[in-house]
Amino acid sequence: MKKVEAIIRPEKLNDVKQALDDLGFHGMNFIQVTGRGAQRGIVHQGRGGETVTVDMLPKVKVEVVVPDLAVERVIEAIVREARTGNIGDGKIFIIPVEEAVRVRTGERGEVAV
Amino acid sequence: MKKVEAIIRPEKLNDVKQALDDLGFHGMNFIQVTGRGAQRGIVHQGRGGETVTVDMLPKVKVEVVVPDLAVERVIEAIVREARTGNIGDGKIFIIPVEEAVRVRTGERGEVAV
Amino acid sequence: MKKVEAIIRPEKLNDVKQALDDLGFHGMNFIQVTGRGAQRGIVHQGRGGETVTVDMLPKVKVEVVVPDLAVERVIEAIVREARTGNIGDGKIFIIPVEEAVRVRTGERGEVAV
Amino acid sequence: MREIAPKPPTHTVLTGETRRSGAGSPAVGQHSNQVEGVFVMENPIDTGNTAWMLTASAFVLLMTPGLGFFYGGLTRNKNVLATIMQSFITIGVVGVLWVVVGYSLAFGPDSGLGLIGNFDWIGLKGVGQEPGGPNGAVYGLGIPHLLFMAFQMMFAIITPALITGAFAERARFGPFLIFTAIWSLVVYVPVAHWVFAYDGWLSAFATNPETPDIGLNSLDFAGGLAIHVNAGVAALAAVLVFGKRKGYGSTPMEPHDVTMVVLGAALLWFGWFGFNAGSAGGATGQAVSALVNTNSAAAMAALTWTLLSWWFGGKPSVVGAAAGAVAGLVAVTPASGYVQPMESLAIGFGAGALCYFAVRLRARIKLDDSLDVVGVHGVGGVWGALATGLFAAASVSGISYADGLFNGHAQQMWDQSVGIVVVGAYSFIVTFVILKALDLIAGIRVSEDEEELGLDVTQHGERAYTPEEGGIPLAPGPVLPAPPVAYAAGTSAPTTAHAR
Amino acid sequence: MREIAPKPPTHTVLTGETRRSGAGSPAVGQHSNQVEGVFVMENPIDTGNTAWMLTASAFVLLMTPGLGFFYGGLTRNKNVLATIMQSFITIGVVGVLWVVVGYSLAFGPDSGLGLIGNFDWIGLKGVGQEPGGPNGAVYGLGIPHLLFMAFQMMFAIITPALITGAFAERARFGPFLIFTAIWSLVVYVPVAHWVFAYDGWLSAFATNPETPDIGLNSLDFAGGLAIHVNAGVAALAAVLVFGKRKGYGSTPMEPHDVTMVVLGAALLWFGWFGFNAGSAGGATGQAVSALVNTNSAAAMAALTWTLLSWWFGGKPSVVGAAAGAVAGLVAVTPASGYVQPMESLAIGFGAGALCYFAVRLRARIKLDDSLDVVGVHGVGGVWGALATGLFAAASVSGISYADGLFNGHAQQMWDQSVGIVVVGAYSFIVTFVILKALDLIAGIRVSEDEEELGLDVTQHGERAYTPEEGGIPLAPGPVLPAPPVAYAAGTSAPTTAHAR
Amino acid sequence: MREIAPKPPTHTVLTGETRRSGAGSPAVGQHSNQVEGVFVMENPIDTGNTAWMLTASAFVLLMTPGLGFFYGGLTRNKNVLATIMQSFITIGVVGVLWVVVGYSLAFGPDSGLGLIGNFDWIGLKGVGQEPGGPNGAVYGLGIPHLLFMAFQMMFAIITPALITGAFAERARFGPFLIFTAIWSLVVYVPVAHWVFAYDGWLSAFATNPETPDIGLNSLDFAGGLAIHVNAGVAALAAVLVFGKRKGYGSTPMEPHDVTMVVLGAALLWFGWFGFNAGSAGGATGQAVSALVNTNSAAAMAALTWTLLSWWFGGKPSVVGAAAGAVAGLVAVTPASGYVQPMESLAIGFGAGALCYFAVRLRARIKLDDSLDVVGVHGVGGVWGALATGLFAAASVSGISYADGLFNGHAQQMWDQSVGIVVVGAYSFIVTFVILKALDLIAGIRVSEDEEELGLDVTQHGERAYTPEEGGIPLAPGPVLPAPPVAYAAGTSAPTTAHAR
Ligand SMILES: Nc1ncnc2c1ncn2[C@@H]1O[C@H](COP(=O)(O)OP(=O)(O)O)[C@@H](O)[C@H]1O
Ligand SMILES: Nc1ncnc2c1ncn2[C@@H]1O[C@H](COP(=O)(O)OP(=O)(O)O)[C@@H](O)[C@H]1O
Ligand SMILES: Nc1ncnc2c1ncn2[C@@H]1O[C@H](COP(=O)(O)OP(=O)(O)O)[C@@H](O)[C@H]1O
Repeated sequence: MKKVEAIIRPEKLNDVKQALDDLGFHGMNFIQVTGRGAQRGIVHQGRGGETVTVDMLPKVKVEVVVPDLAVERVIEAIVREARTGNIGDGKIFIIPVEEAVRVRTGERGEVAV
Repeated sequence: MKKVEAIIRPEKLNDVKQALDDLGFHGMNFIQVTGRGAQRGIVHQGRGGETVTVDMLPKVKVEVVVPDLAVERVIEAIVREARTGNIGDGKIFIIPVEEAVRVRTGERGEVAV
Repeated sequence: MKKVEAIIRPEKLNDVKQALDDLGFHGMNFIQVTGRGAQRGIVHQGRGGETVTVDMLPKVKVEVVVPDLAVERVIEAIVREARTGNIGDGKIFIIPVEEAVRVRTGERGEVAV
Repeated sequence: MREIAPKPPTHTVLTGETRRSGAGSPAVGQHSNQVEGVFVMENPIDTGNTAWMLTASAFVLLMTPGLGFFYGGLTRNKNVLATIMQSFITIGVVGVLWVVVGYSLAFGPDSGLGLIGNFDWIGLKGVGQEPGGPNGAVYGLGIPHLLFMAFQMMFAIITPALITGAFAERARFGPFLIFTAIWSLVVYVPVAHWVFAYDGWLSAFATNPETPDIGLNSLDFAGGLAIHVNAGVAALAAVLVFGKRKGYGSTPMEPHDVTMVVLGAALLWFGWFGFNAGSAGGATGQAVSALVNTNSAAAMAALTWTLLSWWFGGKPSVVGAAAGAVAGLVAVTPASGYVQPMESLAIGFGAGALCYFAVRLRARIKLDDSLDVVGVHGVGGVWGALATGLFAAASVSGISYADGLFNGHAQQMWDQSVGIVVVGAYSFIVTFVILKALDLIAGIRVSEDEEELGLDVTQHGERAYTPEEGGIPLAPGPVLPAPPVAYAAGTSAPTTAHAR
Repeated sequence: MREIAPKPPTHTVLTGETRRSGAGSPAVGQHSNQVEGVFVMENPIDTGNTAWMLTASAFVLLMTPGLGFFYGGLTRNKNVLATIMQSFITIGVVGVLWVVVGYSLAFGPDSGLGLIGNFDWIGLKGVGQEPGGPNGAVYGLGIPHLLFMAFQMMFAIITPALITGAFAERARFGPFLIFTAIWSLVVYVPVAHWVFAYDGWLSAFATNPETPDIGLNSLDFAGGLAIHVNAGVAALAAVLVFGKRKGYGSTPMEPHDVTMVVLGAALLWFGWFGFNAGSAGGATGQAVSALVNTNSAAAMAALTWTLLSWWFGGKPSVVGAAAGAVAGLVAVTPASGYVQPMESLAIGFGAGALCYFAVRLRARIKLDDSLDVVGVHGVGGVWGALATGLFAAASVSGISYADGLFNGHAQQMWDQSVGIVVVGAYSFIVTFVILKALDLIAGIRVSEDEEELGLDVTQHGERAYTPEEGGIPLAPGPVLPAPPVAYAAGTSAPTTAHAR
Repeated sequence: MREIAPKPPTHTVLTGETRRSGAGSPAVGQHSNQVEGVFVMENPIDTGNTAWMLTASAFVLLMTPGLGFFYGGLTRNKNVLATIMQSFITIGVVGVLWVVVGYSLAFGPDSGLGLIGNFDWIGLKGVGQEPGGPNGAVYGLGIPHLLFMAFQMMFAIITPALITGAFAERARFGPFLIFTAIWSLVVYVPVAHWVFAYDGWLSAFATNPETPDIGLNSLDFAGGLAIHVNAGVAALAAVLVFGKRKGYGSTPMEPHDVTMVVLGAALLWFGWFGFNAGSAGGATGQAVSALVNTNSAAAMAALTWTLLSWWFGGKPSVVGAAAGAVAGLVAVTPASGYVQPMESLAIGFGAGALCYFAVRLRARIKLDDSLDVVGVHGVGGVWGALATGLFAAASVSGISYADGLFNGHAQQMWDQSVGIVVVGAYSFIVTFVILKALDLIAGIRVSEDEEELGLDVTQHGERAYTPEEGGIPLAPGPVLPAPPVAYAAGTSAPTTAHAR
């Protein structure tokens, strides 16, 4: 199994979720993260007229554990949905998962996810 | 070493923490995540009487890095404590950790966790 | 590639960010986590004069995916900046990443991070 | 021998809602102090009435930020500041316009036909510390003319702020500002003249007791017509021009902070005592009736909506309780100085039920009236105006002809209905035209990207809540590539010249 | 020649706390306007007093949502809405009940023995814009009877809301609503009659000056007995019936938003000026004393609690400052119109210290009085009632026999003590019985699962704070398996018929 | 035959800003009730004026927590409680000090030279329910002396709280408390005496109309000089002594909750009606002018700052609108009872612009005045005092010599300037000395570690916002190693003896 960690724009969350749903992956987690990268930050203004450039932007990390074979399809779906073509669209990382357990039943492995 | 990532019900956090404590694992991290899965969401009501079914529920992700040998004991403890038998109890994922460093001392490896 | 997960004191975030910047790693994520470890918690007082020892402290998790070769330099930079010498300075974990994708372009591998 | 009478009881009574006289006194419309044969000239100001009207004015001012919180809590996190700002800055815009020109046009001597005032009082010329009004008539009960002006100013401020709920989460700030200024002068000011001014054609009173009253006698104690019907219908026009928010109907748009909604509702409720009881123009028995009716209707409506949301929605809703309270306050506004407490319970019950179902209907027909201005202020306002025609009792107000249908005065229902239709039609049409024109000229709606990023960041360059860890300012000079155009709204640095 | 006297100074003074007369005037208990040989009939309403009482009523209304925020900030995130709602909806429930029947039973003409009023004023029949009261006596100082009713209504509203802190985070909403309605009529109404009504047996005044006063003369200016002792003791009964929250003592239950606690305390402090100074029945010197005493005691108590928490707890607590202020406000309530400012400092000091240690004791004996109603309102109320017996000075109130122990009137301590014991015993027993009965019939406590999930979601189907990203509504029809029973409370969809 | 005149119109008018008489009446400084040949002795209290002053006092009290929210929202998350607490506890400290000794020193009979009052009224001895003042003069307009005391108390409370914005996020709580107490007595009390007391040397009025006035006639209606210039300059001294916050200039320190900032601004605006209009001493025409001017200036300044932030900063700032409103309120304070509404628009415009650029300048020269007390209260206060000298018109106040430059009285600018310089210099020097001394003795600033961890946890042992999941208390007894010294501030358990 692999954990697919996709850092995406918060606005794209619903689309990505829907696409994963369509692929049959209902289970996943969302985490609010603060991302930094080539995308320039947001410029806020301070009381004194100074510009406060916050170089970290709110992003959402979607974590979904999928069978090895599904990884490509998942990547493809996320890229399709989360893409705007602008800097700041985010990244996907694939991380190995050695075991998965369903707490409710104690089941192990791919059946658990 | 392995990173045990357990997604559990927030209500079960204290029990799980206590159980890990009893096993001798005092160090860990908690992250608020929003989970989605077979468990149906929470139904909120809108002003217009429409039901707003939020299909994502608050969960807590417990991250604890443990020596390879301890993994089974940790899984067993978490399953025991976090289980209600109902859908939505959560998952445990085991992820390989190649190195661990204690920032305070620079120590590496299992002694660092 | 490796994912470097560093759990650090929130006060040290800016220093760490700056150091990584200097090394040429601009992209990264920050996640607010609640950490627990040898560091004793914060003592709050309750209305009734009882001490409420919260054994979990706010920490920040910095996640940065870097090429294999850069790992040591990154560890070294983080340890240097995040260190106070006191208990609670945090940990760094190194986790394997099998693939990275840039959502904007679909690029894969080290060029994507 | 001169008599001392610090509180001349025969000052003409006139305020938000007007009374022909104190209690059957024949002296109307003239600054007379003759009391049963004794001539009294000392101190025309009644300190008690002045004290209450000062207080009431302050209370009503607090309602506008209160509304900002009520609305702001109902929006999503990313739009809360923009929403609160739309209320807050309205105090600025209308607060200035009103003293400069608005009051003169709304309450200054009629320029003919009862349609609008003239420019006599521009810059508050002649509006002073003495009681005063048009053509020798006097507004308020022994209070400085300036105080009546201030009290009315607070009404003028909150009315356009009410509309903002209709286009929350999608309006550009600049055009919004212009809209508020224009609407205030072109819609609110004339309608206020019709309904509240002595010489307005819908108002129940003539400045000169000898000449017959012109037009109709719409009873509107504290602004059900001029404020709530007016704003509610304008909101409908706004919803139609603005269109739906992106994702409306498919993404849930839950209130981001319900405690803020309740805070807003609490401040509104509190301020509404000034709004309604202040409309008596002094600390009179009628003011007391208004206060009691206000509370009774709000309490009943809050309870009603809560129970209906329980019955039809599965659980008793806290947002519903707050919305219900506001609906009750809206509905009782025109009636508050004319009815008995038991009747205000009926008005509150009707408001809770009608507005609840109106909002359900709105949700079903997918009209994106973001914060339910039409359902609450429009429907509540219409119900309140009609209910005034049903329940008004001359005994409460001391005005002989202020009786409703149930007290044998069927004509009143006609006058009320005409008032609703005329104010509604005028407000709808003019609002629609203003917004359409502004949209053509400047564009009233933010871009899709801005809507997604949220108005706080894109319109105001600020975010409401900043978590613990901040960011560090970028090194001077753009080391990182410029942001892409699509997101420039949220990310572009101001031009260097201005920036520092 | 007729004289004009707009402000007849001999109206019988009677309010929350009653005065036998203005200042030594012999005319008591009859609506007489005879002033030193001159007969005056004009305008029985004093606009100044009316202005102040309108204002004070509004202030007191604001206290109830203020209390909601004070309490809501102290609870955990997941229960904040339910907690605020318990205060907010109480305005709805009691606001309606009071005008329909409560006022008549509490202040209407006594039905004998000074125990309860009668039904004469049901639906506010006969309670009008003129000053009025039972059997020719008059409540308030030249203010409309309806206004006295409104002011008292605000007291009736906040009292049951105070109790909610005792069972916060675990009460079912439905039974809570019923409890509030019953408690209001069965406990508050009679106790208010005893203490506040002219003809109540604990009240210091008789309607008819010729007949001797019945019962005792408990001094209670603004409701230390009828409100704080009453609610504090009812809270104790509630704690015993409800039992501990799940996890109490093992899980920390920290306030989820201390800024909200301070907001609540600030609104309470502000509103309390209306509460205490309004209890003079008009804008009198006694009202001014009450305002000054209120502020002095609150300031002193806030300071005291802060310093004690520093000394005994290690750091000066912000929650402590807020709680201390409330404790001081509670304690000074019965005394505020009877004592000098320096004595109110003593009362504030006592309140800060006694309540602080009471709360420590509560924590040590692990009594789960969730938000410390017993420790603050119970203990503070008892201390205040006793302190009134110690410090009262006839010179402040102008009431000859309103002297305390330190002014040589030892009897007063007896009257105060009897008042405390009787009100306390009555409130405890009846509250206990109501709750036990409700528990048997309907169950007053949520299930363990619901308690874990939080009351906001399970009782009201809402959450207070919604972070940026929402969820998407499920496709219509249950594509996913039905939720397990245990979590049904938070997850069950309403029946399709109702849902849309 | 005795006449009844409940409202003697010739009570000496004196308040925040003092008037020589009602309107040209010759009777000043003596408690005379002689009205045009009729001697009136009845009831010296005017209920209307008393009602308004009770209300105004309550309004001003609410400003202090309002300020706490305004400031608290502007700080970072980790310091919000400490910031709010600095305002809240000031009510405690000054609320006690003022009644015990402060009022006597500030307003008691002068001890010579117009520099400070004496100890005659210590513990409020002789300050009662009758109107009163020093040497037979009377403060306020037919209101109890105690009420004038209370109103002034609220001013004394908020002034030191204003300064706290200058050293926010870095002051130790203990030394702060001591500073507040000392500053209140050593700086505020004498300055208030100079400016507000009948017999103060800067005040425009003499207690005895026969003797000439001593000193200058600085016009300061509601405290521009005594409060805003005073606090603003003290803030400057504090900034210099405290030094910059750690990370100032390199880390962004954004407001953690802008909605809280707006809430604070709204409460301030509301309360300011009491502040300014209450300074008329009663519900007079002048009070009404003050209320109107207050709103007009605030509205204009909010608009001005918003537009400037748009023009120079790229977007219309919400924080700017709130800060602008406060700036306008500050600036109009000394002028509010002396000028016409159109002139108050000019004052508001000036305030918005000057304070905006002052704050920009502050940012550019990297002066760490954390919450811009100098830029808003200092600059706004100075501008307001000067503007009063420019625009004052005798017709508004009814005081013959209260004319400004534009009304042909150039001398007034001199008197205003001297007032500003003297108050500023005194405040700066004494504040500087107090803080330096305290720093040497006790250390006024938290350690670096404490600053990083935040003041809420390190100074008060509390955190503002507690997320859903808590922690569990450690088992009794230290199972884990003791915390390192550096973090002991945030982590050390109190000694066992105290802990439980
Ligand atoms: N090396 C990295 N490790 C982890 N996350 C990263 C890394 N680089 C970028 N990210 C995440 O991806 C987001 C988008 O990256 P950015 O460089 O701005 O745009 P793009 O991916 O389009 O080139 C960042 O905000 C951050 O959350
Ligand atoms: N494929 C997955 N990857 C990551 N997290 C998952 C995945 N599936 C489920 N989860 C997490 O586990 C939680 C519980 O899953 P759910 O399917 O509702 O119940 P159960 O685990 O009892 O079958 C979800 O809320 C989500 O947080
Ligand atoms: N086994 C672990 N797995 C994951 N995170 C850990 C682990 N142990 C500690 N941590 C994290 O590291 C932080 C610091 O650890 P702590 O033991 O307090 O101090 P130190 O690392 O200096 O010995 C903790 O607050 C927690 O966030």
